[in-house]
Amino acid sequence: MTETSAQRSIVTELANPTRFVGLANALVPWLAGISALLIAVGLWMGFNAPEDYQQGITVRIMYIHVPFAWLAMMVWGVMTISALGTLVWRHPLADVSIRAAAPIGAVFTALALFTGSVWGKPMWGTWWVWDARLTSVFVLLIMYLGLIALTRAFDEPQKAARAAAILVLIGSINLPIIKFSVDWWNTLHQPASVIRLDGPTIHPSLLWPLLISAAGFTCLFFTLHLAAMRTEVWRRRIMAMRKIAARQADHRSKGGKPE
Amino acid sequence: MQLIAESLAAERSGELVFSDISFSLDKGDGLIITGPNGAGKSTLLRVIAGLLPSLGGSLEFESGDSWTGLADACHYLGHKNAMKDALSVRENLTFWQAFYGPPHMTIDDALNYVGLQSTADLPFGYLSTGQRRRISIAKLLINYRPVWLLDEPTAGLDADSEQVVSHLLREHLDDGDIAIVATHLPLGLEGLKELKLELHP
Amino acid sequence: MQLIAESLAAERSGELVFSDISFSLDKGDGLIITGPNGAGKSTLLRVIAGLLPSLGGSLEFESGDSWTGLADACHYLGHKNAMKDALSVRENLTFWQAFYGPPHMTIDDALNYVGLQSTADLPFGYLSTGQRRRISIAKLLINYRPVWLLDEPTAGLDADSEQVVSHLLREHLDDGDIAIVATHLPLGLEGLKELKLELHP
Amino acid sequence: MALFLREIRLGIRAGGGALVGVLFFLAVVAVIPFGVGPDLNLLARIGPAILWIGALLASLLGLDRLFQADRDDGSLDLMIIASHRQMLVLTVFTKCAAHWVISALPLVVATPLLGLFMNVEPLGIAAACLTLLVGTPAITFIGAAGAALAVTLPRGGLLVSVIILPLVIPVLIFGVAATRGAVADPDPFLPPFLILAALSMFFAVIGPVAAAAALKHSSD
Amino acid sequence: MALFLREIRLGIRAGGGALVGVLFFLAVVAVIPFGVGPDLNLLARIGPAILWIGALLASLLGLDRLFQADRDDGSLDLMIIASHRQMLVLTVFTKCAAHWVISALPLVVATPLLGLFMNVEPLGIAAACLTLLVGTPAITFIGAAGAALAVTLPRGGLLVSVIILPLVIPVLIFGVAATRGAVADPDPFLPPFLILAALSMFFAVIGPVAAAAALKHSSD
Ligand code: HEM
Ligand SMILES: Nc1ncnc2c1ncn2[C@@H]1O[C@H](COP(=O)(O)OP(=O)(O)OP(=O)(O)O)[C@@H](O)[C@H]1O
Ligand SMILES: Nc1ncnc2c1ncn2[C@@H]1O[C@H](COP(=O)(O)OP(=O)(O)OP(=O)(O)O)[C@@H](O)[C@H]1O
Ligand SMILES: [Mg+2]
Ligand SMILES: [Mg+2]
Repeated sequence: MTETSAQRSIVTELANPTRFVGLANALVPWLAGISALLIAVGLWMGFNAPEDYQQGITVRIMYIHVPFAWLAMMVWGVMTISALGTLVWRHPLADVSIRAAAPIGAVFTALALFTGSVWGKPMWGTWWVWDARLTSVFVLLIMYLGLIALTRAFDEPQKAARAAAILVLIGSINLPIIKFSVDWWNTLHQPASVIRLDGPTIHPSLLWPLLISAAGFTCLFFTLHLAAMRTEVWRRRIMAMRKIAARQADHRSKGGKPE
Repeated sequence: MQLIAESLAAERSGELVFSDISFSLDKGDGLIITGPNGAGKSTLLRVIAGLLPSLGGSLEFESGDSWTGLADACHYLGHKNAMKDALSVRENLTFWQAFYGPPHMTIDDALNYVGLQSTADLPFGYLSTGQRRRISIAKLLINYRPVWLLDEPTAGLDADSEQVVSHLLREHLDDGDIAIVATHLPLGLEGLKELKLELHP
Repeated sequence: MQLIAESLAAERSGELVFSDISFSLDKGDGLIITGPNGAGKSTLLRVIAGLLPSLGGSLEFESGDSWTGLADACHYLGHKNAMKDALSVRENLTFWQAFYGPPHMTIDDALNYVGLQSTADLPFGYLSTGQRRRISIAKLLINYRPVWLLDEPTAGLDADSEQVVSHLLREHLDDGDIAIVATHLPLGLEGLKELKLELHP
Repeated sequence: MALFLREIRLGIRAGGGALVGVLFFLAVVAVIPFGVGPDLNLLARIGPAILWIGALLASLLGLDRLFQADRDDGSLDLMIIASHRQMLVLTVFTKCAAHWVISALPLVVATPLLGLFMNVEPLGIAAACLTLLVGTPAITFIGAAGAALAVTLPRGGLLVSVIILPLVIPVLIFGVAATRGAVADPDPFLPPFLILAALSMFFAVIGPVAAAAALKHSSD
Repeated sequence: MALFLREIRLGIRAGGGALVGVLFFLAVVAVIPFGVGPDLNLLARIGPAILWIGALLASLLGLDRLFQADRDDGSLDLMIIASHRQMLVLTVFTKCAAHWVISALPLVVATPLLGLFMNVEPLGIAAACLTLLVGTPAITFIGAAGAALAVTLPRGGLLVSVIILPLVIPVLIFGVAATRGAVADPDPFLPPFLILAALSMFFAVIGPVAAAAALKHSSD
């Protein structure tokens, strides 16, 4: 009797995630296709766009740098929403979402830093300066890594969930700092020219490819995110199954010795 | 006063420890939880105290008085003593007395009850294992709480002190209060309900 | 093998806890130390283990074998379990086995003995109080030591495990080894010497 | 209140916690000159910043164990149980306050002396003291949240610092800005100082709330 | 050896992973420019000092608990009892080595990266790496002696800070001086470096011996 109720509890626990896995299975290939298409189109358009008279060929880095930078911040935003999901609605998938998003966000942030400094070398003559924008992105990277370390430090996902969610929420204070750092401190890095209240100031021939590739990378993120979430759900399920199996094996080996 | 638990269940690190535990305690009822090591006695007490979530079921507490809930109306005595080694016994108890609100008994009287008045000004860290446990038991007395949740209160106590604890429990129950005690050792009390937990397969 | 103590005495923070304790143990002898809380049972064990200085008297140990001294030839099991919560049971035991030199029994066998083979890969911190104690008892088995100094080995154990410990002690003594056990609970063993400590006035 | 007293007593009884911080602070101030060389002018210029950085790092010491001791001896369980009557947020707040008095206040007190070593002018020293006095509570409160997140980790020292450091950066920025504002003429003092005070207030709320939320579910 | 493994495992398991060490230094270094400003020249000059301070901080964060944890769970008693067979000095040494690997080695590994951020020139980076590698063990060993004293004496904490940090500061100073010597021309590199190495050797012997002596009498 107790055995069946054990299984039932696990089943109810995973009922929702099971539906999610089905959904993810259906969505991931489509999303992957769309993101591949968008990225290809965006980058192709980007490479055929006029070169900047000042920056020359290096301006093409923009089509990956800027999407990476946007995504670096957006991913934390997604995690913030998930954190609310964990803390307020206690949705089991919300925690999975944070766990899956953190490494992806860290990679995007690292790529933004990398492409930025590759771009910075010809433009500013140095790989790295401690300007407000750059430093705040660097801090964002540290926050991502700290979050990953925190979630990995707990041996049980349930225990990590709440801690991670709280950290994400507190950390989201940093997002506006990154976004507006260029306006608050005068820096080397250029101020926002696309996402601003009074409309974009960038030339449309550059803007369109940028937007398309940004949309492509955003799709790419959701593809990766869904896939990673699916893996995480599987991982947890396998862990639970392994525990049950271990317990049963253990019983058999005891050979009916009375407890 | 009434404490009704219905089909409680708890898991630890993803494994069900117990399920479908129900009991109901009225004024003056005591419940003894027994079972082998790892059966979930401490876990059950922690669930009742609200330190761990129950996987299902319900726990209802009604008190005639102004207690806002079970957590508010209970003394929880865990395996650990919740005392600081560096502070003296009196300082430790004074702190908990202030923390728990209106006092019920003076610290000296409580220490007297457990027979350790002479240690009042020693640092807690200087006491022997059994003496420490007895100080924790004195802590139950300095503030009044109608519900006691005790996790092996007599572990490490000598025979005399075990008697004292039994006596104390008896008095508590006779006053119409409730106690839930997890223990391996017989307490020498009669008329208590008993809940036997089994090792989960 | 012989262990002879003559008029041992010890003080704690300037106060004499016990004095003039003498006993002599031969091959296969066991000594049970009893007494009320604070009588100095733990203190006496620590003096014997060499963790505390004796105020006077002497402690002599002779072994036929190559043990260089009592400290070298003994297993000391204190109130605390000497295990790390963050490491798994197996990792903990592996460490102590390596630390103590030549192994005597495999870890799996030792765990089997105390009935906890299924917990081998759990972190030690996940175990219940009694399970932890049983792991410490398994630690006595993984390396061979002729002298066991046990401080309340059965505190927190369930009835079955108490049996296991009694049985283990019996075997140990029957092998011609020595054990000194401080305890409040009857161990159910016969033919042991008993030393009753009194509370020092 | 009783908690506050207990914590202070513990801090003093256990001894040393505060002094380690102060001496670490001293080490920071002693070592920097060897890095930058004997340029007194430069030292004076970066002095306030160094004082702030030193204080910031020094206040990380001991923060990771803010709740650990209570967890180990079971006090935390009782505090969580009692959280209806004695709100956990308040309990955390009190612990933070006591921790601040024990370990951050000595840093503030030591600042004038160390400022002298760094050749900072008197006005700058006064400003550094004041900003530290106002700003360090924010560090403690954020630290409490970090410590609560990692309370189940026995050796969370480094991890807690990693979590805290990015969050205290705003405090550092405005602290240094205010201190510099007091010394260098064109820069204003009051605006950053007020922001600093606001940050402290803000974190005095956010920190304990987050810490209490984390602690509430830490028990197992 | 088993002890070494156990300690490393504990440090990693209980502290949140091997990467946390590196991450910690990244965080410390990232904080500095917010304090002193983005002046690369200046950063390059204080860079080595910051690295050393980071090393000290990382060591201090875990050092005070080096023996405390073992004492609290009773392991220390067993180690003391076994000290005939398994010399206590050796045990202490092993624990120190493990602690160094967990808290200081990540710094040595991360130094090149950090040096890049701080705009330290390649020669300077190499020098910093080398001096850190040679000098940080001294911090650990001195700290171990202090931690042992702290376990022994009821108010050890106080004593520790008074005894230990004054010993550590010279190490820091020689370390920074040596690094600077490699870069700045008039200053010599070799003499401070050799002194640093000598200090490390000296404390590698003195530290564990003192710690073992203190521990031996610590049990009660
Ligand atoms: C490691 C160095 C760099 C980092 C961390 C970095 C970071 C960022 C971030 C976070 C954004 C998003 C800003 C927003 O949405 O408001 C961004 C946008 C941008 N970055 Fe960078 N960046 C770096 C280097 C560079 C360099 C060297 C250039 C070229 C001179 C550059 C040009 C741009 C441009 C044009 C945008 C788009 C701004 C807009 O239109 O909103 N970045 N960067
Ligand atoms: N902190 C924890 N984390 C994960 N699992 C735990 C934890 N504490 C206990 N458990 C597991 O929960 C089960 C029940 O433990 P519990 O402490 O409730 O037992 P108990 O009945 O009190 O035993 P004892 O008589 O030894 O005190 C055990 O299987 C144990 O392994
Ligand atoms: N660490 C300590 N420092 C100072 N005094 C201590 C210390 N530990 C114990 N004492 C004192 O020594 C006396 C004997 O303590 P001990 O622990 O030996 O008692 P015990 O017989 O083991 O008691 P129990 O049955 O409670 O375990 C007690 O009066 C106690 O107050
Ligand atoms: Mg229990
Ligand atoms: Mg004892």
